[in-house]
Amino acid sequence: MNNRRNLDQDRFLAFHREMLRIRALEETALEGLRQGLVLGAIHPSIGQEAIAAGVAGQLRRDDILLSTHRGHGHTLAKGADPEAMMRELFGRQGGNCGGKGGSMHIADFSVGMLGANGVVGANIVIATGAAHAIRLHGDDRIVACFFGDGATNRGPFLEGLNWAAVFDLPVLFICEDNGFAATTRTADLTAGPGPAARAASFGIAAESIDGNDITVVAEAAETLINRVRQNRKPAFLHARTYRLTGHTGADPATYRPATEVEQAWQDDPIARSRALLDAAGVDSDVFDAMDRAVAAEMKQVFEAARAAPWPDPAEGLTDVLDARAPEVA
Amino acid sequence: MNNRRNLDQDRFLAFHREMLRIRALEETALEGLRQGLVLGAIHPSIGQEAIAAGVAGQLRRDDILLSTHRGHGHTLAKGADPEAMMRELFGRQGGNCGGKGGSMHIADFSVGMLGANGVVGANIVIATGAAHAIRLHGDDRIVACFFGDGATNRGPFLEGLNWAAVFDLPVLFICEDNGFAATTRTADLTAGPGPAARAASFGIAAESIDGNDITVVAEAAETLINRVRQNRKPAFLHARTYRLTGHTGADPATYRPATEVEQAWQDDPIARSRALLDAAGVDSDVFDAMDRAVAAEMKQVFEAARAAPWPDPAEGLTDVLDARAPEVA
Amino acid sequence: MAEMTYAAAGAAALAETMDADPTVWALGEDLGRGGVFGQYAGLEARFGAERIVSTPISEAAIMGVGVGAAMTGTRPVVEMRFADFALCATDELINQAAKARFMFGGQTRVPLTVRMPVGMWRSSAAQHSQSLEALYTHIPGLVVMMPATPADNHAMLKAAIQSDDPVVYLEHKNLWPMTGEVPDSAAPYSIGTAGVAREGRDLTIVTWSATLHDVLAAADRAAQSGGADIEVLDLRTLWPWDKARVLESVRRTGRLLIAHEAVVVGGFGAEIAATVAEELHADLKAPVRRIGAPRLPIGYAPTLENEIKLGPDRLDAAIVRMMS
Amino acid sequence: MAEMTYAAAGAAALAETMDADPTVWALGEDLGRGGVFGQYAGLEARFGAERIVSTPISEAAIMGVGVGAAMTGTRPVVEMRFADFALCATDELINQAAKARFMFGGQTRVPLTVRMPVGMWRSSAAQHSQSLEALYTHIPGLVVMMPATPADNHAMLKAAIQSDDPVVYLEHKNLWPMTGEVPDSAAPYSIGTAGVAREGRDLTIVTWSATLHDVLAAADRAAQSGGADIEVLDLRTLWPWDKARVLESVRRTGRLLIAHEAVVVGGFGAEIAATVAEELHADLKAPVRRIGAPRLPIGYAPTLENEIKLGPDRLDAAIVRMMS
Ligand SMILES: Cc1ncc(C[n+]2csc(CCOP(=O)(O)OP(=O)(O)O)c2C)c(N)n1
Ligand SMILES: Cc1ncc(C[n+]2csc(CCOP(=O)(O)OP(=O)(O)O)c2C)c(N)n1
Ligand SMILES: [Mg+2]
Ligand SMILES: [Mg+2]
Repeated sequence: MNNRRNLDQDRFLAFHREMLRIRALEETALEGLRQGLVLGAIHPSIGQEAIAAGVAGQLRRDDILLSTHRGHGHTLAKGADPEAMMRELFGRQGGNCGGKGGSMHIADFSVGMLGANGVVGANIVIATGAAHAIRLHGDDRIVACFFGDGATNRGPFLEGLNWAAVFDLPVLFICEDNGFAATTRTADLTAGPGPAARAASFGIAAESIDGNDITVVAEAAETLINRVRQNRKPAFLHARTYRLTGHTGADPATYRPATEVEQAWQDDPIARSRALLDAAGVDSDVFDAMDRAVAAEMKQVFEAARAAPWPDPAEGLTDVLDARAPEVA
Repeated sequence: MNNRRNLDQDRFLAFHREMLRIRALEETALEGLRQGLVLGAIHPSIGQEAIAAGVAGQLRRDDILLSTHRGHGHTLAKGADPEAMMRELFGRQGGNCGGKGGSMHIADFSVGMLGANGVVGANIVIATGAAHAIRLHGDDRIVACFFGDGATNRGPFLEGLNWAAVFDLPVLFICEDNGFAATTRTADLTAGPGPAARAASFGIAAESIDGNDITVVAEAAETLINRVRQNRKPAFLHARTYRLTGHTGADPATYRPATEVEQAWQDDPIARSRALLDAAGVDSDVFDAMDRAVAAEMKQVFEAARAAPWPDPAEGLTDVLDARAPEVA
Repeated sequence: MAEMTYAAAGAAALAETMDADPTVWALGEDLGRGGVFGQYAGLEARFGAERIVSTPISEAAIMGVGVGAAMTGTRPVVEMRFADFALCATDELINQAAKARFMFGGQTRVPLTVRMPVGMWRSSAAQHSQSLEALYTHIPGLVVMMPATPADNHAMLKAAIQSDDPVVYLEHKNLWPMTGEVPDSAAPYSIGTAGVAREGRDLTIVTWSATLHDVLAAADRAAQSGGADIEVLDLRTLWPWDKARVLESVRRTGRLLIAHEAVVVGGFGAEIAATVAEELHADLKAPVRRIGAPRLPIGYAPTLENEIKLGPDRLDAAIVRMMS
Repeated sequence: MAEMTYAAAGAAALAETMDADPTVWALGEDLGRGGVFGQYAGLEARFGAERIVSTPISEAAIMGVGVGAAMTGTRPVVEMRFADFALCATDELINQAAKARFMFGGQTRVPLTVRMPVGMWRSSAAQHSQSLEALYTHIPGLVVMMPATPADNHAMLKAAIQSDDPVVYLEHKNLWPMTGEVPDSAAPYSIGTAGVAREGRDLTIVTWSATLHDVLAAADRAAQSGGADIEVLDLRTLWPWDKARVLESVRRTGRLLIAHEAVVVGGFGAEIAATVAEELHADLKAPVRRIGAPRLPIGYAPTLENEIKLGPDRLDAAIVRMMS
């Protein structure tokens, strides 16, 4: 474990807070699931927060981000309002998508977050398209595209990466390698040396890192974000992590030994970040205050979402086609 | 150029004859196109015959082969009857597919040739499936799957290669790299070091060779076919060549300089094979006899195809579904 | 006779065909764990990982491998997890599986079963809820089947696997836990035959999949209220559909309503409506009508999902309208 | 007024919108060389390779890039080369492009035009001949357009590119060389409006795309022979279709025949037939009928292709039948 005492405290306290917020948001959502308030499936990213905070947290607000079914952390770190997110998970008015999308389609276009996706790997080509549009606009935004290790076995992975490399597009591809694709160990069904080697076969510079060490993630992300912004070429970050929960909020994940999970908790990115900041001399009062603030924020979010009204059924017929409104037959 | 005098003459004369037959078959088909006898598009493989002869010609009859839109050579070298092929190209009775398929769907299941395909890259996953079936049957057949350089940019390339590697399937993937994808230079739209590197990123052993030297092709193919048959794992052969004609029989290919094509004719695999056999001391009478025999064969093929009747329209309604015949409304 | 769930009936059907025919095998994501809905529970333990194959997330390969393996002497059962994801493998299904027999002039057969769970289920929203049977009924070379009960899931899945032509087999996610009798020695299901789920004299309702149960409930309400004596036909196979049976019923009742969960516009109900309106033009006491989803992606919130679902109110109103 | 081909009219429409709006661009294989059918001829030279983008053979990426770029302030025109190959990008079109506006609650729009050449053309066989419009008319979130003349290809393509919703734009391969007047200052095409290609009193024929011309010829023959005075409606937009116009015509003539090249079973004709049969039940002098292709992959040999095509004999017979 990285143990630098000369940490930039303000910077890493901010990352730490972001990780705490992500964890708290998802634990709040899981509580909502237990209470029947979250309606559809949710895929928690508990254990993977360092990647969301370290990458998405360093993007500019006008940069673009595309995410996955496991996208709450990316969305929050990009600047989305957690209350709007919780309302969306509860299917209520004031949700980011007006209750039309839910967790798997969470999006906040106002902060450049162009959507989670219910289809594994689908966002890789869409992100590439957003970057192609930026190239046409000629500005200096970049696109960050998250996907899981399992997504590297889908065709759009090849088509999107090749395209981004051929057209010199400003995309940072981030593979969150949590070792699992649903109930299956990804390594069992993925041939070859891994995601970074696949990226390299398209001539895309790729880096593999410990995705549970916020200092490592933050440094790699900063470098790659800057490089993509300057060079206008894709880059690839392969971040190893572990999914501490089941695949969905309802999955007990009995297909893996309890000891493995206990072991993995030793590597919890938030505990590691806390240890680093402790070692750097941050006072425990600071953490207590931060914990309280985050808890208060998410409690308010939960209550507001629970109190929010359902979408008006008439709203359900909007946002389809300008040319003809849908008719109920 | 490889210039071995100690060539196994019988073996390489057989390859030479096969290349001549492929060339003659396609020139006959092009004549048929000019005369309006070939109905749909055809994609000649003139200039690429060494790969077809050297690879497909060394498969066992019960091995399986899947091909591309540019598949006449593979099909003939696998043992298909050229008359049935020409009848198919002319859309006549007695064609391999009864006139239902044409050039882009040429197939001869009796010799293990499971089809050309009108969709670039589609046969990669189908070939993988054939190999998966062989694995289930537990016999020692192998599958040879041909595709072009352009096909390496389609998703099924990734999905099929990963699958074949994960499940240890006996497939030999052969990328015929003729430098072009239709009217575009493939290199301009293909990122990274190339097909072999892509294959290697799935842990598949890959070899890049001069695909216009029949001795090189034959040796590599023999080694890889044996290895796949014994190891029951995929292998990848990347064979460089050049498409001496246009993309289709009707394409004048004006998008590339005439000098480039003239240059490429210097590298004609048949001329090179002839030079090798000359150098090895084969008498010119042997070639004259061979040329005459091949010309006679293809003349007969042409005449028989031209004389063949059209398929009975009622035949057109068969081979669809057992459960219900199609009705004309 | 055994009482079992729709999911278990599917597993039993697969197990029986695998017992009887060593060339039958299944492939899809997470099958080793029993599949997402438990419809493969216990099968890996029984048949091994060579015949119950857990695959990478590679839908194009899952389908394409199925096609190639079907042309090479095996009978693959392909699992698409959600019908929505089958759209990642459309070329393999529509351009390859459906056409191989014909375009190769009968040299090959493609005995492939493609299972695609459909339907609205627990706020699954736009990409996990679609009923897309109409895409496949339009495609030459495909058989399309949609079982509505455990017994049918058992008999029909066996028939699908035994079919020498490719079958798109759509199970409804809301039906997985439904229990029912599954006869041990039922007659084999004959592809293309509808079931008479309820006899009646005044109105024929043609339906399929989970909607059958909503329609049966509505028919009971109509009977109770004295509104109408309704005949309910469960189509079961959409292509080829049981035209003779439907025409016979409508000839008697003079009225036809078609009810399905899928979008009405361009849904398979249109084919039935157009056919019956043409063939029985003179015999109809009322115009043929269709009821189903608006042309609208499926929303997440229940208030939005409910707008799309065929609830009791919409069904009852449609019946009243048919009878008035 | 200028006389130009259907292909050139498409190129002109694209050029005009590109001139007017710098965010319009096109992407697809071999576009730099003018496209497979010359429908992009001269555009790379005029607008540069940055806006007329020649792409790898990556249909999923072509479509997916189109979706992402459409959500990021541009108006991409995606070229699929053959409608058959669009099946390599179905997830991107149906699950992504069609749903993004709705599932993100109106936060985004997807102003994407997807060009897909359709139809039987020079013995192209099973994988290069399909007319698949019915797959898309069924999908919420998609507009579907099929121009039948050079003038319409010009006006309709402009309207498609200007649409803020995704448009599936199906051009017919047999029409590329067809010439016709393309008015310089035509009124903009309004999506969803049909054209009256011929007025008549006895029978309405609704059709679209290349079949329009076959139907017009048949209508002329019928007029000559005194068989019937036929009104021909060119639907032009399939979704939303011009229901008002069709109903108005059928109300007058009392007879409706729908003719299209696509497979009849589950074709879009079924939607029109079902709707009209329902709404005008009492006004019809004859049952609504449909004519088109059998549910059969398309064969290569002309004797087989002809079995599928809507030739003059089949059209004339259908008209006679409608009038008898
Ligand atoms: C195309 C497609 N196939 C299958 C699924 C079902 N599915 C949802 S998440 C998931 C696992 C994805 O694994 P990975 O990409 O590693 O992401 P993770 O869940 O680990 O974050 C699967 C198989 C899907 N949503 N889309
Ligand atoms: C999926 C798909 N996209 C596009 C095409 C049109 N097309 C036919 S051949 C071809 C070029 C293929 O290039 P390559 O794979 O290198 O094979 P080659 O023609 O050089 O033998 C293209 C683009 C197609 N048939 N299928
Ligand atoms: Mg994972
Ligand atoms: Mg090539």
